[in-house]
Amino acid sequence: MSLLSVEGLKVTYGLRNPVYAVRGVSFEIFEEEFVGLVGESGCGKSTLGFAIARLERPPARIAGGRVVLDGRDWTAMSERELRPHRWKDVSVVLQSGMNALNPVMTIEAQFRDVMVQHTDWSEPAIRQRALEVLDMVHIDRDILFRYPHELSGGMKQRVVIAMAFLLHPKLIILDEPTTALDMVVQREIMDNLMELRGREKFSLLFISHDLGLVLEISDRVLIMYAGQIVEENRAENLLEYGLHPYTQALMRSLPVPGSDAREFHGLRGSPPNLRQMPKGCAFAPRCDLVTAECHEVEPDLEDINGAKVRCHVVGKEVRVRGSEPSIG
Amino acid sequence: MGRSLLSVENLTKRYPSRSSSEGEVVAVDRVSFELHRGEVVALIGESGSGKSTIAKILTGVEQLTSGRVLWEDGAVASKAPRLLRQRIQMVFQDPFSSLNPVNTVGYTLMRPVMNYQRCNGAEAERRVKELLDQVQLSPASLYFNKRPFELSGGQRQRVVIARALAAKPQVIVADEPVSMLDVSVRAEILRLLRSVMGQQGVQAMLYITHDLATAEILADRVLVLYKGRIVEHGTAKSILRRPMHPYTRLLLESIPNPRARRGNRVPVSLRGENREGELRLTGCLFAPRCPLAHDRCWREVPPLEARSDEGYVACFNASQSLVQTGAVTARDSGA
Amino acid sequence: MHNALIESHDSQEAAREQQSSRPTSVARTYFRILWSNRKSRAGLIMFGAFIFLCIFGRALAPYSPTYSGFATMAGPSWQHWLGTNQDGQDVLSQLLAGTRVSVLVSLSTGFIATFIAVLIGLLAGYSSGFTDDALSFLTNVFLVLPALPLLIVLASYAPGKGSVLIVLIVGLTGWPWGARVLRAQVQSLRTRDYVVAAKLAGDSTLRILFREIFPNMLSLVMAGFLGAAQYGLITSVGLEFLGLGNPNQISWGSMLYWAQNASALLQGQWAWILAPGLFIALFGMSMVLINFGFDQISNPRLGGTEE
Amino acid sequence: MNHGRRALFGVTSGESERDGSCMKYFLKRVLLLIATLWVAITLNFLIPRMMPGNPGQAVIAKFAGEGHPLTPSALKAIDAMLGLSHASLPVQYWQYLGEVVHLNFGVSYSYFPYTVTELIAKALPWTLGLVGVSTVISFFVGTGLGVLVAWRRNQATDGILTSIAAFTGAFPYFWFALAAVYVLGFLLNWFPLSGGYEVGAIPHLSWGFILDVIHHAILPAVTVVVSSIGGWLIGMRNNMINTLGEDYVLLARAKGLSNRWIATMYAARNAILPNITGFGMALGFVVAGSLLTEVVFGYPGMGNLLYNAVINEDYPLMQGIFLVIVFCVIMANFLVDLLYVFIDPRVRERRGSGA
Repeated sequence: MSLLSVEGLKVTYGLRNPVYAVRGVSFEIFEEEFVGLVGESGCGKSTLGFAIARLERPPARIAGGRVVLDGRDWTAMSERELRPHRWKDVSVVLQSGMNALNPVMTIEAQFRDVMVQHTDWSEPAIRQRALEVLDMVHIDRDILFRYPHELSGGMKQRVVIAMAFLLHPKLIILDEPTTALDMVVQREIMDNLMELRGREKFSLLFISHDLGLVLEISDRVLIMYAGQIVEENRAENLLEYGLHPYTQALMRSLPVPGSDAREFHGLRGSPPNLRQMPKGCAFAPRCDLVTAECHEVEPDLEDINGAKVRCHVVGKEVRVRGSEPSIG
Repeated sequence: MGRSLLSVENLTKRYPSRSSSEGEVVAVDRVSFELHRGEVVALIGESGSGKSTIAKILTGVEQLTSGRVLWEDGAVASKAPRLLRQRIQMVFQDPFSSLNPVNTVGYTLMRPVMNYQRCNGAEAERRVKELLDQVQLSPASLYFNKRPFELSGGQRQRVVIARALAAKPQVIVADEPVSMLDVSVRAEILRLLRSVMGQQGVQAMLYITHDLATAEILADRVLVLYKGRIVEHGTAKSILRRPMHPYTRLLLESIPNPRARRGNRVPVSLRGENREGELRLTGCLFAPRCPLAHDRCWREVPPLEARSDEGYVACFNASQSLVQTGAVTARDSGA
Repeated sequence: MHNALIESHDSQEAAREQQSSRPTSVARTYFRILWSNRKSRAGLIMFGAFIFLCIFGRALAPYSPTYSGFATMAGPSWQHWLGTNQDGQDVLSQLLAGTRVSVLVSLSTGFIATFIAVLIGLLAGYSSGFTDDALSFLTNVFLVLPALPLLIVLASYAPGKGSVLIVLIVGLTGWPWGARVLRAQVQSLRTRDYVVAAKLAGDSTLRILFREIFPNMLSLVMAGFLGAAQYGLITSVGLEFLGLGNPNQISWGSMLYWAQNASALLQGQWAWILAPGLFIALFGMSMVLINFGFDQISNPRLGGTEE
Repeated sequence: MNHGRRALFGVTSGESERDGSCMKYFLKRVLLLIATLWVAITLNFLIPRMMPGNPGQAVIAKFAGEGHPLTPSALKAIDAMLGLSHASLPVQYWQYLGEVVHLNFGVSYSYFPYTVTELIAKALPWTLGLVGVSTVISFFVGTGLGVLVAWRRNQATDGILTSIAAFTGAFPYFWFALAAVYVLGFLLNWFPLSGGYEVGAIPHLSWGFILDVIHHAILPAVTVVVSSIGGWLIGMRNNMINTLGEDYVLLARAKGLSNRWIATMYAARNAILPNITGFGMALGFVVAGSLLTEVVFGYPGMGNLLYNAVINEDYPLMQGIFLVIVFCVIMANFLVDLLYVFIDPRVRERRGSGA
């Protein structure tokens, strides 16, 4: 059974002229599975991540669909009903660890309040767990008594990751956890996550614009474009071939050291304005494989050999050619 | 490779430290390099490496503490920054803060044209529209009256590049020009930067980045900076294929590489991170994080020495480091 | 065929964008935002009404504000909506006529204070080292000095009493808060890349200050102006109430002064005191309300969630 | 702890930096305190000397007209405070500073034969009590309401309370005082119309007298609170809305903490910092407002004393009052600045940082 199941989730901004930032997204995450969510800025990936944890900030609101986490429908629960399950079922690591810590509380106080809220652990047990999670992310234990402004960016982000593990959550959502950090620090944090995977039992939703990073860490990858999932595929499959033209374009725009510059390509145009969505496929104006149908009919997310893709052209081609798709 | 257009000699920048006991922070420490005609040099390092400080000094935004910056014709850049400002222009990192939200694209681009080319409004407007076409913002008349908030990140960065070109500079300093952009537009912007070389009088470019992968695409030569000092210097190809300094290796290994998936990759040693305000060490600044560090590294500063035809490295263990590039060779074969 | 489709789509988009590419003026943008905020819209309407009264108040007054032939200390009636004062003058006419002095005093103190605040804020924020230190120190000193006792002392020594004096001294002491806010804003703006870029583009410091930095803090300047004007209104009314203004010039403050001297409340002529107080509060409130809109421009987070 | 390891994590230098900044902060405040006091004292010296006419002579003439004999020391004080002699300005300034240091502000003309110092000593406690109590109440209630309306943002509570705050904040303090005297004192007769205590009573320590004082103080205090509360409310509301948008508040929600805890420890603790910095100006406002309120209530404090000094052209008294009020406001500001250190860890010295 899946740990998390998102069914037709829609998130809008505003009441009078709602803009759909997330337009009907469905996927599942299984236990101890690492899933990556990739897309460009403004594609709705962070909005989706927040909505799954029921952290949507007004004017954003969930306009439809369900989020079922560990058998409970989070979209049907009130804030009061959700509270006991927060951080235990799902914890989050925000984009910039810099601002995710309260500047007027020590790290210890910020670790403690969540444990006091959710557990009946004794003081020594609380302290013990705080030190444990700090060890997990390889930070000096005396950091516990410091204030956030005394820590470097990388240390803060690790503290935030440590905090996410405090209550042994079933799912952790990481929203661009390393974007603001240096390459080497990013690498250390990613290695740290992989190391933890071997020791702790948790599932991960890793949200990032960096396909390379996501492919490295995830079992399965969701590619998001203009508020929809356009492809869902296993990471090792994506390394061989992306199905959706957008995925292929993203793969081409990954500069790989040692490779030839000619293989490095971009995408023309920009993502559609969510207020004025084109008819048909949202990616059609930027697509190299576009057909007349693409401008008229919006494609569905279809199953193809275990993967899912939202594309008229690719879908047909694969069906015609059989099991060996080779596009691009 | 032509004569050196701009040479930087022993450039040093010290800031007074905010804490009275610490004295000074050395942001850039005796950095020397040359920019030749027709080449793109990449300056690589993490935050705090001094790469942005070098950019600010070259463009005259900040003053150097010691050393000098010499132009080909003998003009000393640091002596008359106003006069020489036009020769060197900058492309900024953040396309959202480098364009004034209240000014139109037209106004922003007209300023350098009118200030440096001393032409009238109509002539300047014509030239600005040419520039817009050149950076592929066409039709130019459409973008001329736009304000930054009406443009996407990639379009803004094109305007920023056009502004740098508008002054007809000899050198362009591009400070992390694509790191804030979506991956899908990075390639186009880098390609545009590459195409700008040789046009409008642009003769050389300094590309500042933390990303070795894009440096390989754009740059001919690469300088690796660590805490204000050059630790390695060589052609882009040689540095990416055969990095000699352990820090360069660390940077290379840090690039996300989906093809070197878990299990295939040697984890980076967790040896603390780059921070400003650390105690000044007497020896190699990288020693505290270096897996190869030995006594001598802590005592002496390794000089920047030629190690092959193509490169220079400041490391006592460079040859040893070369042997230990297991991860890199694996990557080479994968690519 | 596909290409044709794409092209037609592109050209449509281009045409649409062409229409919206007319640069809209900052003033119009500001007005649109202020108008869209319910609070500041109410403030704008009220403020407009007072400006109208400032210009046409005298003409709208039913009687001459100085004619003193009516019954004295009469309560509100159909002839005299707000009653009469102890000299037998019509209170409503005085109120309408007095709007001019009070509104002008308020706005001109706001103007003087804002002018000084902008000057000092820009200079302190853009310069560094000694100039900045000295100006910031001056600002902090004036910020802490309580102005009213100082004003009382100054006004009581001054030989001629009148609104010009009040405008000058309230204006000259009302700038430090604005200067402090603006200095902080300039300091944050001057490190923006676009300011550095303007320097590289060869622009002069003066041009950078007024074309790159100043337009980006206009909302703060406007908010500072309204704040200073409200401060000027309250302070000048307070001084007039103490008899330190010109009691023979009709204004809301001098009306309160005479009303208090004549113990208007204890004699039952409450309208004489209620009306000027209400006008002061409504005019002050209009500026506070408009400032909710300016706050929203300076800090988009304060914007409402209703779109 | 191992020194080298600390250096590795950049701890050592960070600590010394913090100590330095805290010390610097303190020194800066002290310097500002001294400078502000000096400016106030000097202004007080210059104003009567720069005014046309000769206030000193005028006062002497008045005393002579009333037939009051002036002792030589009183004459000397008037000379020093107002500038009577033809001595050069520096000499006068030196004399003046001497008198100020000894709190010798001369003799009052309107309350002869009391000295200015005696009068101020009698009036000051009343004002300190009134302003102190009402400022504390309005700061806490206003800030608390600001937290509340920001938390219930865009709900009815927010709309109503914020509009009321904008309205009451726009009234002059003394106008509220007039209205309160009329309605609650005159019409309803619930409170005394004026004074700090029952006419004819002699101030002494007894329950009866204290209750009488409280009874008299309620109306003035309420008017000061009502007029100043709106400013705190609106300021806190804006700051709160800002901090509510911060990532750490979102994370606190994700942690499943209680609303009360999030609102206080996460949002309000951070939102209150800018409000405290703004205390200086607000305090000057409240003091100014309460001076006028005292006039309306005939309250036996500094405001009333200043008012009487002004209408009687009692320049020595006026100068003395000005100086003392300014001194109190400056001191209060200084104390608040010091308090700030304890609330914001970014300025605070880390406890137990000895190593």
